[in-house]
Amino acid sequence: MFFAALFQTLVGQVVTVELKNDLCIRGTLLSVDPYLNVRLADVVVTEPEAFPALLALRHSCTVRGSCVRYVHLPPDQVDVQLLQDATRQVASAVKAARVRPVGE
Amino acid sequence: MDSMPGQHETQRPADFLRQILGRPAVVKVNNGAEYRGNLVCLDGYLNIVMEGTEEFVGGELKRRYGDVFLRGNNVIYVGPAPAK
Amino acid sequence: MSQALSEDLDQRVLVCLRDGRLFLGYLRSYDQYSNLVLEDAVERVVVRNEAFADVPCGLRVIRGENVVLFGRVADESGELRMRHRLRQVSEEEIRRMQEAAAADQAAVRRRDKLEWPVFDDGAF
Amino acid sequence: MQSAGSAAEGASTNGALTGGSILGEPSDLVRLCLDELVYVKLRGERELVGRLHGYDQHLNMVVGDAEETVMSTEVDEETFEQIVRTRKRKLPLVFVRGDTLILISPLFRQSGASR
Amino acid sequence: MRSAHVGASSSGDEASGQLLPLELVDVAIGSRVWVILKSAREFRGILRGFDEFVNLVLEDVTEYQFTESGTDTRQLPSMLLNGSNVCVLVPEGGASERTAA
Repeated sequence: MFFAALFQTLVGQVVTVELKNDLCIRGTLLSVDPYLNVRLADVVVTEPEAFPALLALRHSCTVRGSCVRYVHLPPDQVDVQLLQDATRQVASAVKAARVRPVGE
Repeated sequence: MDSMPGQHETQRPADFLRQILGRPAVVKVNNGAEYRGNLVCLDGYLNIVMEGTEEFVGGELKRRYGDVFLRGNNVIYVGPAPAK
Repeated sequence: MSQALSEDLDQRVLVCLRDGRLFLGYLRSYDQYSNLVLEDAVERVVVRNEAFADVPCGLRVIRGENVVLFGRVADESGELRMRHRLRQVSEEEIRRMQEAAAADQAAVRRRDKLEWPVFDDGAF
Repeated sequence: MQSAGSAAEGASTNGALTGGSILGEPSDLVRLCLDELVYVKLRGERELVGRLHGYDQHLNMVVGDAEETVMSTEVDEETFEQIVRTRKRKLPLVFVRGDTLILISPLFRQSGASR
Repeated sequence: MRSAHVGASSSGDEASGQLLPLELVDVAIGSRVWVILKSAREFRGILRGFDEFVNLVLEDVTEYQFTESGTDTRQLPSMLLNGSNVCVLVPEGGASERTAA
């Protein structure tokens, strides 16, 4: 959820999605859902020699979130300070919501 | 009933974990690597934090960590470090 | 995933599965698990950087959890770029090429075994 | 007769157990790593060293100024020798999916580097 | 999520002669078990307890890892085995006395 919101702010930016099968796809981020499935436009397969059949892709491409290893983000488009603050907030909210831990 | 072997020694996972907390432990993970260190804390997903940890791959010391967080889904087992 | 899927409805899509297989077909239906229904589907069998063949398989239901990615291939230029690298062959031809490639890999594995003598029973 | 595995008892393992440390639960260590240099070990013989900018409960992460090391073993075509190859690359800002993570360790609290 | 009725006083089930899977595990407590994981790894030891995720507490454990070059074994005094990797659990003797009780 938290990272879905981050990706939401990057819609329209060019990102590179690296999959667990080593496939890399660069494209403009069109949308993202809570499972972190991502949809890219104007996709380019960065290693066409390894995956020539995917050259047929052009218009858009949807990648299943669970198959993603990395998403390379544009550094100038992400406020890392904001991201850290948000992470801290979410972490403490998650902790507060949890049932009282045992073993105390 | 009372003659049942080991009846009184029954131990649930939560009890077991509580018992080994704060002590030297060994954790084996999916890729075969083994981590030996002091068990600091853990949660229900078997996420584990250890301190003063040594990483062994194939019996060989590969790396040392001050503190380390191990993601629970990769944990095969956790137990007290065997006495030397 | 599913809100994006509606845009691809009735388009010719390329689907890449976790085991590396590729399917093309007209996306006729889907559900919340992104299970896909492809009409007039073909399996695109690719051998290395040499050739491909489209093996017709009619109507296909693809289980969502096995899908790595999919996208539209309506654009002709993409198809052309692919054909630039891979020549199209018949199903019989691609099966022969697959077997040859598999035999090659088996040879590599046998060489690996020489390096790693697995059997103590004098099999080698 | 007692039962070793009643659900009510078992559910208590979902809470955190702590050995008298400042860390209440494992994720507290990850929180301490925020804005710090971390070492991350991933599946597929991959390692990252970089600054942790964000994470969530799945251990999805965003790491900045990272260097990735990928180790692969190959067999030499001629000599059949096993060669361990390491490739390194810079990743300016990267989102890492949590399900590939094996471990994370803060470098500032690391007592000894790799040998 | 699994059923919460893990061997909790199985008197009703005994009447029907049925033994739920986790009751079998419950009955094996205190006796030696053979645990086969999804990967090429097995364990033998005395079962001390388990929870609803079939996380297992084992004692006096032998670990077997099957590799291309043979089987590696090692001994451990006790361990908690993560249930998510467990494939098969085989009670190895001693269990029959307990069912009779």
